[in-house]
Amino acid sequence: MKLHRRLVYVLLLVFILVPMLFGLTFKVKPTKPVMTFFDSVAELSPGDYIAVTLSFDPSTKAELVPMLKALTEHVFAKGLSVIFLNPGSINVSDLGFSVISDIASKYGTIENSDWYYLGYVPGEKAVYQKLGEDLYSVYPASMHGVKLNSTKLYKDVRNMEDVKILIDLADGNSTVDLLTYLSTKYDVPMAAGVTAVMASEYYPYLESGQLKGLLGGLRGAAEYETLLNVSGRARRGMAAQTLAHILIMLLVLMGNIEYFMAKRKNG
Amino acid sequence: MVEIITLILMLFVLSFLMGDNPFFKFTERLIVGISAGYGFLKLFDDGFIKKFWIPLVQEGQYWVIIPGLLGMMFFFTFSKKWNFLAKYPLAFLLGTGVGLEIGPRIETSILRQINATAVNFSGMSAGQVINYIIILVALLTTMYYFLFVLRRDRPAEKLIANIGIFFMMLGFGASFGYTIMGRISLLIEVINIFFEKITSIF
Amino acid sequence: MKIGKAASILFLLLISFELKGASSGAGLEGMLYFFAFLILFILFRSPKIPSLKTREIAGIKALEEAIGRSTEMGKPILFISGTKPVPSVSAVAGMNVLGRIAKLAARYGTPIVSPHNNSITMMAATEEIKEGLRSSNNEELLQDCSIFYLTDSLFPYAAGINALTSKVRPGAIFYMGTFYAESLILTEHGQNTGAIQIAGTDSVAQIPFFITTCDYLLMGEELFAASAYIQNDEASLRSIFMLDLAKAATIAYILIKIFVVNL
Amino acid sequence: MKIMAPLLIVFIGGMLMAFQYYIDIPLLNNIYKGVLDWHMVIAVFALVIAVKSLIERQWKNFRQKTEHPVYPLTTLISFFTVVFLGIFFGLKQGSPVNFIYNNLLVPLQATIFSLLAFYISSAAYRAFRAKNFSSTVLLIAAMIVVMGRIPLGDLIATWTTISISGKDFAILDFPGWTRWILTVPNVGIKRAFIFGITLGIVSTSLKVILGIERGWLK
Repeated sequence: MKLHRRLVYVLLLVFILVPMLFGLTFKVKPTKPVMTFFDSVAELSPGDYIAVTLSFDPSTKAELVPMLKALTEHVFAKGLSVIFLNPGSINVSDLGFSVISDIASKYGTIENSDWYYLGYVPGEKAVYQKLGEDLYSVYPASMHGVKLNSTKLYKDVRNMEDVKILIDLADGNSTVDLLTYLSTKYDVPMAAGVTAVMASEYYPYLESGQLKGLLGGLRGAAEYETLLNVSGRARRGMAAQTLAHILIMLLVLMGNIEYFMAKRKNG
Repeated sequence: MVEIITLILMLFVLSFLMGDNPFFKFTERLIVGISAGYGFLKLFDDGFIKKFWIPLVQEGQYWVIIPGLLGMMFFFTFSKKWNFLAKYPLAFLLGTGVGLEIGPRIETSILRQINATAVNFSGMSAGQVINYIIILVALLTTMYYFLFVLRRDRPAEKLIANIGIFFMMLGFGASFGYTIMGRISLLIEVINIFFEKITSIF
Repeated sequence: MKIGKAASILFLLLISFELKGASSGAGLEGMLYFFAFLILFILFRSPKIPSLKTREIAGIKALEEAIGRSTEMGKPILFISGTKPVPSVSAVAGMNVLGRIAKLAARYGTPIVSPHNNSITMMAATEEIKEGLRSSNNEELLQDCSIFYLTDSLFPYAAGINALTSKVRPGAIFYMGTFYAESLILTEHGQNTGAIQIAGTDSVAQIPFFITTCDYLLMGEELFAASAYIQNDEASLRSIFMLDLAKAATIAYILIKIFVVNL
Repeated sequence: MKIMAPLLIVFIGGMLMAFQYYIDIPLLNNIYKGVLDWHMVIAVFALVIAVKSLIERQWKNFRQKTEHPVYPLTTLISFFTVVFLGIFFGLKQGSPVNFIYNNLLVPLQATIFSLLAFYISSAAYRAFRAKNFSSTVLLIAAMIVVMGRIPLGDLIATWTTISISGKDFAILDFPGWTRWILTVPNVGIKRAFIFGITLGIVSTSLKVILGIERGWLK
């Protein structure tokens, strides 16, 4: 029996749709990289500054927006001051802003006083280095044009060295670039939330302590939601994930059985 | 109304799974046009306006004229005679760009990683020591595999390279297994968008 | 002459010891490492040092075969630059491979189609292709080549390439540079069209996908060594040897450091 | 001169930037800061050329009828529409461009990306075969991680936990094995790649700076 490519597609769709329609849920057990990530935010005290860089394209919002949401809820609930910026991705500005401002209105935090959204500037690694020197030469104003030298931020933060932790939410290599050009050079502690594809690449940096914590893919977001004790989109997605993973295992198995049968037949 | 259009266009994109077709081609061209336009606007706003125009006109930072002129030298690429001038800005970007990378790269990706590899055994449990040795073996055999001057025709060389391959495959397999979750998440997201759009229509 | 250069660098090294401040985050170790590298590079340009035989890299040998087959079928070839733009080093390395491809393509008279997602990369690619064609005395081929910019955004870019692949049906597709998630979209579709695919990438996360969908792959540092392999002259082959030496030195350094730490 | 000048720019620029990381001279640091700003300004001008090439190509396709004229027209019209809307109405929240971005670009990009889920399932069926030793290793490692990352893996571990002399021990501990693969062999080989690639990057950078690698300017 040979499965047609399109049949595989349909099977996948069914395996994902069924748990989503029936609203199945699973418990998720937090793993160590997520716990250390959580702790490094949880141990900060109100008024501390943290920076969150959004370095992903809207196409990967499936994995990273749940992280952004969970993280933003956490920091707003703790009363931290947050600088959001996206020098690594031009397209995420508006998406990020709308996600954050939704959560901000829930917690009653105010833009340009409790949190700042600085947006995009071209230059990537050049910008990363510059952030460690002088934040305001890169970002004289917020994304919506509010001059930063009239805000509280200007008094408290000169550059990224004044930030307690830098968190990168990324779908590409920006975490390594930020480590290279900003974190190492200017001694800024860093943690990252990345897509599942990139996650395994960051374990060496995690092990060496260059990253304080790591969220990998939807599972990472689901674990963070578990630690925060909220039920977000990531946790709800885990049931569909489970079934789809089982399907993929079955497909691999079937492909291999077929392969060995054919091999035996041909001698 | 917009919801319906988006839904239809999303279906057009997915129709690519059934083979290339005019609906996909149309949508693809639409997306390319919109995203190129959007990207242009963003770079114009964030780059040209905020980094060139405002500093020059409002803040009187006249130095921006120099990189501005350097950037404009790119336009010589259209001239047959003055073509070589277009290489000056490229040379500037290239030279300073690669120069900037060297120091930080060595620091972050070599020295810090070497320090993380060289650990003190005292205080480690037996299991940790074994794991550490495995990390080391994986690291050294993989590095060995990539050496260019070795021709891998002696049995011992072959063996070491093969151990390297074994560990590489373990690592790649892990990456692959990890990745599936990411890919499925994307589809879940799209199905979520579908549900949202459909409920907002009715 | 060479020794003079090395001496002047050593002198600079000494000066920098004096001037080194604590603020820059770079340690003495990093500096020594950098200078060792630099000196190695300068010294090894000397023709007195013989080059060693190196192992073959299948992906590089396959470049010509792929272009040849494309020519036989009367189809163009497709070159896709990575997502990280010039002046990133991976993009620069990719451009060097492109130069070789252009040279071969000019010899065979096969047009190149090359979409890009960054303006500076596009300009660098245009220059590389022009030069490749010129050195094979086939500048007229440029009329048939199309080198253009699609969009900066990754997935529209991937969709654009897929549509392009369906349209031009290339005989060979080359992917050189840093790639992210879009790699599987590109290579899976490329494989379905039946083109020979050769990839070179330093993005480790994408290697499993390139392995399963491409015919040849330049993994990690092989991409950086590729341009030296391609030039195939004494000096370039020596630079490969030097890269090996640096790796061997790194291995030795790790081992020494382990010994020292545990002493 | 034509070749020397750019080579000199590369050499001086590259050396200055490489050295400034190690040497603390105020002048050099200021140059460095300036250079970072210059990069941003220069990049903007290059974009003009890229956009010109995009438009030219679509226009050429339209004129030469290499494909149905609807396609190049779609790109051209959508590009100019977005640019004009942006110029006249701005990019702020609630502007037409912002609306197009939220309602068309984001969902459509996500849809393109979701093709990957289908591709990976078909690749799982077609390409992941235990053909030889190395592909078998790859497969087994992948399957362990697949099980270890889903909640079912946690459940199986709890189900198969037995107590041996007071210590809990899971027979099928997929999450544990996953953790081991990711933090032990994975760290080793990824580190090897990091070293190899970084050395490759440093040597290529030096080759560019020293003018050994000059394909881009001939």
